Amino acid sequence: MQHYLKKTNTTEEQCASVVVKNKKNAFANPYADYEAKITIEDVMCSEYLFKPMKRLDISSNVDGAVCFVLADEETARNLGADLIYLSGFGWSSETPWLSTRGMDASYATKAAKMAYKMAGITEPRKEIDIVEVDDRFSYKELQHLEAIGMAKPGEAAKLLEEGELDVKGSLPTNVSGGSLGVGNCLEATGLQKSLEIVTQLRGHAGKRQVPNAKVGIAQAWRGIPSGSGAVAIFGR
Amino acid sequence: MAEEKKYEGYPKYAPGTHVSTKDITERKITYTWWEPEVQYAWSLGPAMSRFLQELKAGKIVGKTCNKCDRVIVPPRMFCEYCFGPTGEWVDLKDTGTVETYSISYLDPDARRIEEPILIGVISIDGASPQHGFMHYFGEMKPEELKIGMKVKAVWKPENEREGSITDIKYFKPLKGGEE
Amino acid sequence: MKKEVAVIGAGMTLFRRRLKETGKELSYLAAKMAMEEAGIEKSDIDMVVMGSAPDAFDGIHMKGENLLDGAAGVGKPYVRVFNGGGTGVFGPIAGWWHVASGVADVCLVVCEEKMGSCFPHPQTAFRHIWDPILDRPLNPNLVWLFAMEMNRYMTVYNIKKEDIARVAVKNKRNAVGHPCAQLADPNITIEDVLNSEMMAWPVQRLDISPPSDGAAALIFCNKDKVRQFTDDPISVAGVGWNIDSTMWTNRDLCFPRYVANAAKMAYKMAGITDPPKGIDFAEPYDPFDYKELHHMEGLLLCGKGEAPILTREGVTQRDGNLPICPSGGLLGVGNPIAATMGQKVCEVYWQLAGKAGKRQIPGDPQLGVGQAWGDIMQMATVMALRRG
Amino acid sequence: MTFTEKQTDPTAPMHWRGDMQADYFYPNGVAGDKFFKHLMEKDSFLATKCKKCDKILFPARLYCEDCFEEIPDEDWIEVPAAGTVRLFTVATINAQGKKMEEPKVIAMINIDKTDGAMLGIINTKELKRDFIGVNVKAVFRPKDKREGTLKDILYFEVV
Repeated sequence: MQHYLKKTNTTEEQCASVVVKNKKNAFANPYADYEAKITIEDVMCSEYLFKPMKRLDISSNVDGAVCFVLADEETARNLGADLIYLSGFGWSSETPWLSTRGMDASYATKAAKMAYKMAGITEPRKEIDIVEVDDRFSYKELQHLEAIGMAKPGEAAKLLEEGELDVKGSLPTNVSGGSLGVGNCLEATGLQKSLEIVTQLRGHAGKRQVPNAKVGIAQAWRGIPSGSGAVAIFGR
Repeated sequence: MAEEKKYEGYPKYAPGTHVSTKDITERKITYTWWEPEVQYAWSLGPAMSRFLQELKAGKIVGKTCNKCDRVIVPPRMFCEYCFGPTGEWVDLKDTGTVETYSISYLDPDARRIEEPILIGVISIDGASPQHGFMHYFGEMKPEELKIGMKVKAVWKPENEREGSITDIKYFKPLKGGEE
Repeated sequence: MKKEVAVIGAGMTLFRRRLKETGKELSYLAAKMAMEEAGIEKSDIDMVVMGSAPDAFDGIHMKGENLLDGAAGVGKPYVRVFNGGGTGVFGPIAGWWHVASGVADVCLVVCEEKMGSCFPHPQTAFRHIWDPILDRPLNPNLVWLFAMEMNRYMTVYNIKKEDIARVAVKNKRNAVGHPCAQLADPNITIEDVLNSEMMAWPVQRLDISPPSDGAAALIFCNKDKVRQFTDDPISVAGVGWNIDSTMWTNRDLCFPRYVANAAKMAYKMAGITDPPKGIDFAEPYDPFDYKELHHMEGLLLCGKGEAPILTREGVTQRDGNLPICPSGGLLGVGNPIAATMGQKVCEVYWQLAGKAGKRQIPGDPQLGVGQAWGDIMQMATVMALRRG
Repeated sequence: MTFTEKQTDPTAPMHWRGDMQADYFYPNGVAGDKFFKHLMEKDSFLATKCKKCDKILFPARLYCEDCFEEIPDEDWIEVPAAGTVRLFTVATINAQGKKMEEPKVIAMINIDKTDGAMLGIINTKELKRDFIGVNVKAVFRPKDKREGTLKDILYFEVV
């Protein structure tokens, strides 16, 4: 977090507003467990656990299970399914050696590159309507948006302040409430994010529905022992 | 690695450095020791919760799968074969048949013990064939234990039971005429 | 659309009770050997699969990630798979699907295990495999499970212990030609096995394979691109896997039906209609001597209860009609759970390629099957390789 | 499928408690053994040079993780047990999530003359200071008390 803040001139307050947004989004998600109406000040006043990280910058654990059924196109049609395509995916790992690892989420960049190539996406910001990125820590949402090419380096915090990451913004991000709002379901997080994209693309998201969502991206991450990331792109 | 002995055929060499107990006790190699401390609280879920509660009351219970027509013990909330929900609760007997057994001279950490432990799988009467659980045997000599023999649960006194599989002390031979 | 897949290199380390190398270093040594055989560098590898059994053995949480730099996984799409003992063949199956699906042209599979890390004994880690509510309060030892299965198998099919001991003798003798072997013994007899220390009746000391440290590696390649590596490729003919109910006290243990299901899946893919005929040799999983017999029956290489007869008649010897575990198996070479890929799939590859040296099966074998088994007597993984 | 049966008896057991008991013995490895044996004798570190990638790897290793070449013996070099703080945090809770009596400064330290870094505790009372870029050096246990593990490094102190 310290590295990201320094490198991009992002402030702790801007990270705090990620928490505010996601916990607010979670009110519209019946599966969310950590919805709350809080202010930037609430986050800033929570105690430092690992400076500059405060208690409310960290998502809390939750139990849960998510299940997906994949089928080839023909079978899915015969079953009468509301078709959502997995049009691209990618994954990548960094070194487990703390001594030589980078801090720029290159795992996410590489994974996204592989997924975009498979899905035939050349301009992610224009072609993708909705985003669920890993936000187990507040700054991670901003870092991951930049790493997967949905925002320029250092630009994510600005987009957040301008309201572009809101449900009605141009880059709706973690509309589900993310890990900060839904809860951190550890290894099930990636599927929670994928589920949100599929729900949105099907138009089943109720109060948090993003209008006209046709292509969405889900990204998940794990930081210890190695930095590893996975990305999935879904389309109608 | 260069110093490895070459073999005809593959694998062409066998890299790796053997460490003997002596190497460790004489500290010929450096190593790091770790003793993890972790505690768990595993959720029982409704089926196992009831099963343990009934054991405390001195009773073995199962659950049916009406689709597969079986009486299942240990009970569970869903049938793993048809993947449907299980049905009604059934009181079973505390007698059964030895499905298989072993006479163990090892403790859980693979250390040798003098008095062997008699252990096996008991199919419980009233449940479908080959439906049961693992438990100890007692009140018999090792050579008396046979696959197919009838056995009966020996329970702990009521005030010592705590809702655990060990509320049954062990299974003993079922004598003729005994219920 | 599915791609054909070939093997272009294999490697394995020494198998010993304890090795000085870290898990990463073992992975490196095995991977490097496979890359040397294939004649490739790290940059030629598109994706990496790591197979390693549960974390409790190495005592490193998420050890797949810890091992990844030793498996050439830095900066690559990397995934760890595991299903207990089944991992030794499941790792290769995962490698196969990376290439067969077309997402990778070259995929490295590394399998690693360090059982020497766990104190006082790897059994201490194994106790955590038991159901915490129903089984663990009884203070079980994992050997109980196999003893009970062995007893059931012996009783149902009326099998004598000496006919089971023959397997241990055969495999420990076969292992004499294996440079990595931990328990090779050219002079072992049936009496030695029957007189060895009783652990949990009917299992005795020499019925069991030893816990080991070790690693193995395999490299898979899209067959369309294999010509740059070899003119005589060995291809994946079929893969299969299957899992039975976790509630092991609710099924008859005398026949491993999950192995049969996995075998049928692999045979269908390989076009094998009459298993003993279409298969020249096999490497069934043999952590215990009776398991080789059990798994031969599961692999449909003979009828139920017949495997001990074939063994007694010498059919399963290296020069017999149906050689079984020509590598020396787990009983002879050692049992570093996932890394037994070295005996179960690497060996099948080396045998088909005619590279097995002293262990080479005579008669130019064309098709071999490797199988592994794991979890609580429920998981089976099968891979068939063929020449061409 | 949903479970229609609910537990309504508040006295019914909900959880089964237990632990995982096992101790672990980790050999430090081929490279690690050399690294820690050196540490038992000297107040400096060992690093390895990868000629192909033109990098000094720290801590010393058997192979380069980037190009996958093995490091020959002659490319092991001695480097000072000192470095510069790249990043740091002030930790107020311990590994068990409990509040610590005294917060600790934990730093990622770029080791001098290498391309690697390591985690270390900085022995300091200045909890408000920005440590980035600060030079630190390792403080070791007395030589006769060293065991060949990371614990032989007691902490780092500001130079």
